[in-house]
Amino acid sequence: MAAKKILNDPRNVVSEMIEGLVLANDGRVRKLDGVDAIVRTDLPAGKVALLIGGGSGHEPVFHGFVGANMADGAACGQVFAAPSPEIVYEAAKAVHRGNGIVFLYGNYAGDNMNFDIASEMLEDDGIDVRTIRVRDDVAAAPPERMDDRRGVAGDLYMIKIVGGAATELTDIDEVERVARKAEAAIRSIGVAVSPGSIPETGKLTFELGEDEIEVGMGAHGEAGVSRQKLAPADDVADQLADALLRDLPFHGGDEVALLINNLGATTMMEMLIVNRRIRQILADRNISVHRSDVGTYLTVQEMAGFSITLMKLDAELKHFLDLPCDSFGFKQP
Amino acid sequence: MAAKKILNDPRNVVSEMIEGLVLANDGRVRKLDGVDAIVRTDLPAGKVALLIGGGSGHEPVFHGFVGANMADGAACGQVFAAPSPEIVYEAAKAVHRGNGIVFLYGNYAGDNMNFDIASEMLEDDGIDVRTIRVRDDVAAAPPERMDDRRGVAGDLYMIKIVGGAATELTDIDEVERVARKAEAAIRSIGVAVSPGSIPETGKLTFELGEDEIEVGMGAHGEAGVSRQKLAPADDVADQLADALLRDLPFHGGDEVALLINNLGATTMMEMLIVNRRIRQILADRNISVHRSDVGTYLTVQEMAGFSITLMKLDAELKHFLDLPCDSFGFKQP
Amino acid sequence: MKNELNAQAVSAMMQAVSLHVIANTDALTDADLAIGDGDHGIGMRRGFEAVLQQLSDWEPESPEAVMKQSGMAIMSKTGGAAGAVFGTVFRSGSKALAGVATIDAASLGDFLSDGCAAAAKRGGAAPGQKTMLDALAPAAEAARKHAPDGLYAALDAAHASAVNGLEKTRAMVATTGKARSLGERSIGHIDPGALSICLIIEAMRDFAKTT
Amino acid sequence: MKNELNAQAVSAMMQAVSLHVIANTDALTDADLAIGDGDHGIGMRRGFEAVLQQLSDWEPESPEAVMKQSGMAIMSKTGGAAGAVFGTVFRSGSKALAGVATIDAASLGDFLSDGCAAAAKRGGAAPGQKTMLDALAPAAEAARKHAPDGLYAALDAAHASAVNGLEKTRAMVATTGKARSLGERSIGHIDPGALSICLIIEAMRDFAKTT
Ligand SMILES: Nc1ncnc2c1ncn2[C@@H]1O[C@H](COP(=O)(O)OP(=O)(O)O)[C@@H](O)[C@H]1O
Ligand SMILES: Nc1ncnc2c1ncn2[C@@H]1O[C@H](COP(=O)(O)OP(=O)(O)O)[C@@H](O)[C@H]1O
Ligand SMILES: [Mg+2]
Ligand SMILES: [Mg+2]
Ligand SMILES: [Mg+2]
Ligand SMILES: [Mg+2]
Repeated sequence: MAAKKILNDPRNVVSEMIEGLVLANDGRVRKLDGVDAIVRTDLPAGKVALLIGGGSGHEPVFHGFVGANMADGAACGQVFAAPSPEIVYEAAKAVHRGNGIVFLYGNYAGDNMNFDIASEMLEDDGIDVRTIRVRDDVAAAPPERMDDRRGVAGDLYMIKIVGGAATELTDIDEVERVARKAEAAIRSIGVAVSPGSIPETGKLTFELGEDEIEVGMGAHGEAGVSRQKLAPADDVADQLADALLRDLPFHGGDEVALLINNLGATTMMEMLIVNRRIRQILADRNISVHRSDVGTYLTVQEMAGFSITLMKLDAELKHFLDLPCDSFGFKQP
Repeated sequence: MAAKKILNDPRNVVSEMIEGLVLANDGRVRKLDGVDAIVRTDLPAGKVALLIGGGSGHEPVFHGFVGANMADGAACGQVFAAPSPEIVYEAAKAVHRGNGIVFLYGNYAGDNMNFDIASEMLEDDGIDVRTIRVRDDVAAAPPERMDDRRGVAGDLYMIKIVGGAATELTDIDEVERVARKAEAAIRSIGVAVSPGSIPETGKLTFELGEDEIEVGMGAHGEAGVSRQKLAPADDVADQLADALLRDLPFHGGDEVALLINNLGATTMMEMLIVNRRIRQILADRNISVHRSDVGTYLTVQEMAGFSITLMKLDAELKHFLDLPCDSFGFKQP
Repeated sequence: MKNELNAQAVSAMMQAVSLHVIANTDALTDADLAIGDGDHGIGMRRGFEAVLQQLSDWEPESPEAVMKQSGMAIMSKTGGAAGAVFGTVFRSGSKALAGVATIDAASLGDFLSDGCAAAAKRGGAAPGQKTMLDALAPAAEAARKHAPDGLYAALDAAHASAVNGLEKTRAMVATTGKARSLGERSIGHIDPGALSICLIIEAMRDFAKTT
Repeated sequence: MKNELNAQAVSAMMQAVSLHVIANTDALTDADLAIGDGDHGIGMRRGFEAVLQQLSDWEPESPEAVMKQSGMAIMSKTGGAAGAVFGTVFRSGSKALAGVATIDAASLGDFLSDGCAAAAKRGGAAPGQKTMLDALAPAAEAARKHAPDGLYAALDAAHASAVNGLEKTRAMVATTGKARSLGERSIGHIDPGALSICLIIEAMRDFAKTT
């Protein structure tokens, strides 16, 4: 079965999407000439720069999160493909304000290699680059192999916190410290109900039986921990919460941020019903929710399914997470 | 084909959804005891009350838009079914602060009758009720029969503006004046790509051929203006823009707000590509965009498709539209 | 076959009506899927489940009270257009039964007729617009006309007229309710609310036959 | 069949390679759909379309320049893991050709071998992890071993080894790249990047045969 979408030439989706995104930002971001990257138009002098990026097709991740108190720029790859070193390099040059750059992106072989090449090029130019890879997906590998974990919806909280730190802290070492603390405190897991597709091929990235779901499915349709029968929402929520809670682990008395993310085509009704259950579970364990966000943050095209993210907070992380922002994909009064 | 969703007993979707929604509001709204309605916990004394509502299943419309500078409460029906007079009446009583109530909802036979019955009950109690019906869907009927037009995604801007007016203006006549002006200035049209379904029946609400779309489809799958072949995004955008622009009509020199709304399962990529084209069309006609919102505001369960809303603004409408807010489904710094 | 129903019998009749509507949930949903939003069946089920709950374990003092309480239950639990119009039929129609201890064919005709008028007023619609009125109006008329023939005969005639009215909705263009925007495309399909009217009167007739 | 390829011939060969990769877009996509995200075909097509664009209307001064520019084009347009590793193969492998006016079997073997080493370093992977290295490493070794037999024979041996390596990836468990999390489920499927290596070397061999 091929996907049905309203598009122009599918080879141009990324460039047309960037054009539409820049217009939707009403002047707060601009596209770099000839490069698939966007940067803030109001970058303060001397700030530690934050560059994010990755493959397109996961909107609003990443390029929807550029703005004050969030990222300074985003390098945009083609759909599900890491941006080339050239794009990362040009975007980095455009956001650099003389005080070093933090690279923040999901932990995938393609992103790691392309950002690393750019980072080597920038270091040749004498620019200080620090790399933070989001590795929140507990389904990808056991805790002993954190490096094998992918970055998923935790991207949002990471961008929010590191964006705040890179705005308020002037020393890149300090920004990096906050980023590493945040990265160590965040855990996610998702469940897929139906597949997404890449516009240019039109092909669904995986197949699931009519009554099957996949727990732990990755953000590009990578296999998860188990393929199982469709189950009641409460059972699925219990299973996901269990995987998260024992991973960090989270304890009674912890304060957390809770993110329930729509992978694309799931109804808000399903997510709110799951939210209800997750809140019950957290209350039972005496874990208090400092803030919650239920919405569409990291998508996999029209994939149906959702993910749950828990982040353990301290006063510093709370402060940066709660700073106001007004990016295209995430707004906080 | 039946829909595939992660739910508990489908008969309980609305009550479980409300529970999840209240929790996701982190204390800013509460549910009425025994009634499917939610109201703000921080209602200022003496304010003109704004009550919204309608069938569930369109989240975040309506109940996601309760909060400061937006609605004071929402009456929630079952999926795609107007709330009963009892629910509307109880919700109205709960939000009333002695200064009258504005009812704001979409123009559907079911909503009209149920809200009218409640309004008669409230008038028997001596409460001043004003009724505003959103009728923005140009596809439903020609301009001569405005009363036959349905309310669709324009609900968001209407709630935003009337919510602002009901906060800042103390005279219900004045709030009503602003509401009627806003209602007369807003136009929407949508396109459906694939159907949604009601959880309790599991049945898709309509059928479309593999390469068919329906222009003008209503928010419950009501038929639109034409069923046609899947076409390039630019052609679809041209067709929708044309239907909107000649309806009010909009003229060169106008300032507008532009809303592109995801009906459920459409990718952000598609919407940004459409946004790009709509902005080109508006620029060509010398219509300037005061603000734009591209996101998920009125859904029809997992329906794929999107709608475009244009609202002609003056200084007063701009003022109320731009007031900050922090509701579950719409946040504005 | 009785010609008079007291409060208890009216309650039993409304319970039979409720079970019949509930048993036809899928047919009502399918009718609404064709020209509406596909929720008429589950809406009517919610409403008549509430009627059942109201009437069980309750000693009604009068036929009027049974119909009024049924109308309240429908109005408060059905939701949508159907909740308002069907709730109104029973709630407002019940006034025609004020003061009577038993329902006979004549008062049942009055009930249907007054209920129909109230529903038309509530929704601002008239027969011919492809709604439940297209089954209810002829049914009420037939019930009144055949009142002299006794309760069962009156309800049997009412049912035949309702079914005839239902069939006529097939050829109509909807100009109210969710089917309105279908325009010409609504032709060929029956109106779901009119089907509900047929089911309700059918169950009343069958009850009258076996009582 | 020539045994030496000058800059122009290397450019012609790389254009043939590009056309061959592009012609196999769907096969590469399908391979990636099975164990990855389904974009390997379109990614390689983007990269090698850029190579074609770079090489047409350009007079290369050396074989090294052809390979380096090809690597730059792949690296800048492919994206994803493939952009980095295939770009690295050509860009870093080109250094093995520094100062040579023509490529022969020995220098081509050096090119493949150095490119392979650089790609392994870039990705932190080694043969056995179900990547393009599993086709490239044996291909480079075979090319070097058969260098004395001439360019065509060396490439033919390299191709046979690459295909053999590709087949062996079927039995491997992926421990890097997007297929990694499939774990045991990746068994039974070939690695898409290894298939790309086979196609590239196949086109080089066919070019050498007909030149
Ligand atoms: N204005 C009206 N007057 C009388 N009956 C109406 C009116 N509007 C709708 N109806 C009836 O309601 C039925 C639809 O009920 P239902 O599907 O439960 O509600 P909704 O249309 O709100 O989804 C229609 O088939 C029609 O018979
Ligand atoms: N660490 C690595 N070292 C070498 N090759 C790799 C590595 N990671 C991935 N690859 C190769 O890249 C191929 C996938 O390329 P592609 O699908 O284009 O990129 P992505 O995985 O980013 O979608 C794999 O089949 C594998 O051969
Ligand atoms: Mg990829
Ligand atoms: Mg309905
Ligand atoms: Mg209906
Ligand atoms: Mg891939």
